[in-house]
Amino acid sequence: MTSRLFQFAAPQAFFPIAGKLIPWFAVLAGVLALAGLYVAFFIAPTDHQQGEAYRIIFIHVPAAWVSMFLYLVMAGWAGLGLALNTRLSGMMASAIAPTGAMFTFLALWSGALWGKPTWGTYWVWDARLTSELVLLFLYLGFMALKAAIPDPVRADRAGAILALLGVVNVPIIYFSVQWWNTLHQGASVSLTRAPSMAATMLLGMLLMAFAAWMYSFATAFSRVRAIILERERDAEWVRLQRAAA
Amino acid sequence: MHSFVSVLRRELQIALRRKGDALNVLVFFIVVASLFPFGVGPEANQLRAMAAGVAWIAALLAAVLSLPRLFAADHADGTLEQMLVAPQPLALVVLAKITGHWLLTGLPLALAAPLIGLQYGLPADALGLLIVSLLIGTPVLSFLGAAGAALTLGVRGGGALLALLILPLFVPVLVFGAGAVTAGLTGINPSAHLSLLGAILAVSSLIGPWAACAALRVALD
Amino acid sequence: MHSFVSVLRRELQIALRRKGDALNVLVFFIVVASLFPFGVGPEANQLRAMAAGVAWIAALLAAVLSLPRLFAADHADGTLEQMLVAPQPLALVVLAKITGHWLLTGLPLALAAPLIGLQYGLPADALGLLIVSLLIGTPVLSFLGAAGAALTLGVRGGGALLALLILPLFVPVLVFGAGAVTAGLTGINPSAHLSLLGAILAVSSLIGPWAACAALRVALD
Amino acid sequence: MLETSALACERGGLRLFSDVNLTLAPGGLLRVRGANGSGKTTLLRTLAGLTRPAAGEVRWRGNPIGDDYRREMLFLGHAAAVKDELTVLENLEFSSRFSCLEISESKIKSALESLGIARLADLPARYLSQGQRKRAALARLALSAGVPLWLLDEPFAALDDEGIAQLRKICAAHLAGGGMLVLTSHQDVEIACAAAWSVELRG
Amino acid sequence: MLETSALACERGGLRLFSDVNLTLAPGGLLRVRGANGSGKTTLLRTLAGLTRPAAGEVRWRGNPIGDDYRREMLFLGHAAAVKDELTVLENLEFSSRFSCLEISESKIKSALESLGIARLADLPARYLSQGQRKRAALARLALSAGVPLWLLDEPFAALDDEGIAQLRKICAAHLAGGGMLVLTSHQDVEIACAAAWSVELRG
Ligand code: HEM
Ligand SMILES: Nc1ncnc2c1ncn2[C@@H]1O[C@H](COP(=O)(O)OP(=O)(O)OP(=O)(O)O)[C@@H](O)[C@H]1O
Ligand SMILES: Nc1ncnc2c1ncn2[C@@H]1O[C@H](COP(=O)(O)OP(=O)(O)OP(=O)(O)O)[C@@H](O)[C@H]1O
Ligand SMILES: [Mg+2]
Ligand SMILES: [Mg+2]
Repeated sequence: MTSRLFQFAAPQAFFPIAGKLIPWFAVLAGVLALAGLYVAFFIAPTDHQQGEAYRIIFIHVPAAWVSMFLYLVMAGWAGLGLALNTRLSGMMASAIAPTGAMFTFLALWSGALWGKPTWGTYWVWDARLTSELVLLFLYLGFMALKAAIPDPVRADRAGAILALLGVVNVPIIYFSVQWWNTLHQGASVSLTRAPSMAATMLLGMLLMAFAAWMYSFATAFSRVRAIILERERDAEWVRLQRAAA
Repeated sequence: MHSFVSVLRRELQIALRRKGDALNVLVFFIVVASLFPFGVGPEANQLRAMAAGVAWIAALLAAVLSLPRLFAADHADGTLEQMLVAPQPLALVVLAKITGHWLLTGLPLALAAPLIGLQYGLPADALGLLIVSLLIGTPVLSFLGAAGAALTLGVRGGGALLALLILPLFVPVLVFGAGAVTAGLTGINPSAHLSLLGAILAVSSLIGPWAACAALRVALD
Repeated sequence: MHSFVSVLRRELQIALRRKGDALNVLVFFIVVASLFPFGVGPEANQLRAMAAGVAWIAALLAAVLSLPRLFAADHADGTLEQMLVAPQPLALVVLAKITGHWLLTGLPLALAAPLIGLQYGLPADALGLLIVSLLIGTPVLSFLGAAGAALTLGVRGGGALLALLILPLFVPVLVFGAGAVTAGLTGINPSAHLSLLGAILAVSSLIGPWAACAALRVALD
Repeated sequence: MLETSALACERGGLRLFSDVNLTLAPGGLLRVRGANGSGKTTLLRTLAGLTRPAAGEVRWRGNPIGDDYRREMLFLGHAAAVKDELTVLENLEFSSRFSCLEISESKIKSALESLGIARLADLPARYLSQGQRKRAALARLALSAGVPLWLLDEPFAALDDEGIAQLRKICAAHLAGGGMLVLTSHQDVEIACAAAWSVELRG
Repeated sequence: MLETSALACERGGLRLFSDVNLTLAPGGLLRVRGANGSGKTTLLRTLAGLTRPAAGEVRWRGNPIGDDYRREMLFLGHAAAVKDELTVLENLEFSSRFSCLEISESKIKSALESLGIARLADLPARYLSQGQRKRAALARLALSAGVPLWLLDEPFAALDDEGIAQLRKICAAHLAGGGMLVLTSHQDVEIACAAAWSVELRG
């Protein structure tokens, strides 16, 4: 009975909560981004090696972090749905995927733009770049697979399996610079060591990362609301909602 | 175990009946590998540098071509349904099908690789490396490919979707497989590449069959 | 004529229903083309020299991947039988299916070729040549491929056999298609290559549908 | 109108039947009977011009069968020729347009109704049950009154009682209108007609 | 022994049936009736554990169904699970070995005989007629006397009168031996049994 409750109550309960939270996340995202950009362009010092070009870091690194993190969150939701058969989980995973793909694309794009001045080329087939590209394809594959299966329950479960399968790629992205010595830079922010970069740079990056994170919440929640409405269009509460609106 | 043996036996039996299906994969492999010089131009040095990559890409495409059929026929004629309701653990059945796939595509390709190596003028030790890398790497294609095939089962237009799902996953295999040979050619110790390939094999042998089983249950719900 | 239109419309309708089947072919094309640098190594000069060959090989493999499905579904569900007993000339039906195949695979590939060209650093005029050569050459793949698909229909393990049958026929197309671009790159007049490609197109547009019709009648006897 | 003379068919080197002489006139019903594997499907496919006979000939209006024949004949094998991706309505539209039947929206709708699947018109055929799928294939018959010869292989299989009654009505109307009907069936379904023949195939 | 409690199934968001409560004891026969598309196949697949119910539960010997159940249940859907490439004999050998049935050459032979296809033992299944193919799939039943529960979807479809009689005999023997049988069928075939129930599904 509890699982039944779980299964049927969740989307309905989540819908209004998400609706209330979205503006907050959106505003937070905006504020944090403005602060981050301010730090990035007006406070952080010019790099003595790379000049101004290094400021791409404030887009690149947060985007890369969030792209990986969102994948883990998406796979987590998907796995939850597979294990517990909760309906909201699959919708959450679907809602996160496009944002994740967007940040992955942003990381690739900003990295490529950064590569030109620093490495002299937009693209090299190095391990981190490759595995990040694989991440993009995993997001796209996840969305394509879900789109190809018309029955939403089956689509959720099939998508969940693929998402879980792809989780292996995330540690590969993260540790690839340690496992293979490549062009790309290693981690300079670590929990165990003192940060090797300037405090202002770290601050800017963190601000931007949080902004991206809040933005992800806002977009994922608004997307999940649309998905809930579509999937539950025949449910009583949606009809009431529509009647009220 | 006995269900593993009986499924595997049946796979091989059916392949034999289809008169030379395994042979087809081989010939396909050779034809694709022979196509490259046409597209790229026949300079000997360039060819030698490309040999491993070409052999590996051919192996990869042969896998992609054969994978849509891995479960489709059993799905269409109801055999898969029977496998799901049978007392046997589904994982054993899937493992048997994966083994059959590798014996019929991966293994022949690994054994035929010397042909391509010779065609492209690869020296003997690089040839050996090529075979070893194919022997370690092609099972990965079968393991991950089985998961992809199960995920796209019953999804019409599955062939192209399957390719889309698994080709990106095959990339690391290709990189390290071809990388090992190139390393050998340029005098670098290839063992790092090969051990990475081994690690990928270990991981995929665990997650591939798991994902395939789960996906099959979903497909037949 | 009206049967041509209704069959073609149905082909496109079905493709649309499969949600992005055509898109899948495109993405596959791009993925395959992106794979090559992994296997072959990322030197910019070498890449530029290979660009046309790679685009062409990718187009060719996309065709090979999609061809087994050209008649298979219609065969399995009895539609093909209906097409044979219908009052419509079979040739028109086959022509409509070939057109549909080209619109869904060849045309998008030709239009997407610039992406690959840019990725590999191809100059603008070579890019134009690549598109033109693909526009003339990919219909050949559909014409000849249809004949191959019909011949291997109902033959189990047909996918690999099909590849084996048609890849050799596709070689000339590949040679002249990629050749035209390479000629353009090196300053030679590419019109000889292109007109040869045109001639192949003319011939294959006559014999392809005819062979496909004959083979379909045999397959359903 | 439909005649066969000394028709014989082989499968895998084995003679399935030989010396089958049939004549079917307008309004006539021909039942092909026989045990499983006796060659009923093979005979029907031969009549439709799909399988080439080992000996003998099929004639239509006195001539060997050809393009004219195809315009006046409708064959439904046991494969339903229903596309999973298309809806029931789209399937029917395509199949009838393809056989050069005159259609209109109201005709299509009443055809679906006459087989009790009007409700399913917009469901993709992938989701149909076996009997519903069969009905979707048979709906074409309701539009084919003008086609003189119908060849139906096991049309009653998978149908429930209501479906059988609906199909019987359609067949009876076809025969009453001067049509001809050849069918195989393991179920003995009565069909009202002016003249009924039956041919028994034995292994 | 086989019980369902408040079983409900959905397809494409539509409730096909709900609140189905069944009990089947040894020797019992359960007929699932209903019009085309009423959910008979779906119910059988749910009983077999292939489809997950939207609500309710299937229980076997008092427990939710699991691995034990699969050992004691045999499901034959409408797809015959017969491989075109293998001969009739090889198909039967594989399917029975795969379901852990004890087989021997003589048992296999008599199973084929009991469905009248001993003559076809060495023919690749590709060449079978529809009815012969169905018989090849059903031959496994003749080896499955020890399996308590049979779930058969339209077992009589495509069979001729002789085939129906043979299958009736096999089913009656199974029931007489304390087996349980659930079947769907549009043909009303008598089967001798101690206790018969029927469940009617309506859309
Ligand atoms: C398309 C090309 C690129 C991709 C896909 C890419 C990908 C990534 C990823 C996934 C991360 C996060 C991993 C981590 O935090 O350890 C990252 C971090 C980083 N990337 Fe890139 N990158 C690219 C190009 C570049 C370029 C050209 C540079 C500069 C020369 C660069 C410099 C950095 C730096 C400094 C970090 C932060 C490392 C840290 O502090 O942890 N990246 N990149
Ligand atoms: N290659 C072959 N070798 C031997 N026998 C063959 C071969 N191909 C087909 N046959 C036989 O030809 C017959 C085909 O019969 P057909 O399908 O016409 O039967 P049917 O009367 O329609 O049967 P059903 O009632 O089962 O539908 C079958 O008996 C089959 O075994
Ligand atoms: N996605 C969907 N949307 C709407 N209806 C669906 C969907 N999928 C399945 N259905 C319906 O579910 C039912 C499935 O029924 P099922 O196959 O169990 O019927 P059945 O009783 O076995 O019928 P038959 O006698 O024809 O074999 C059908 O009515 C079908 O139209
Ligand atoms: Mg028949
Ligand atoms: Mg049914």
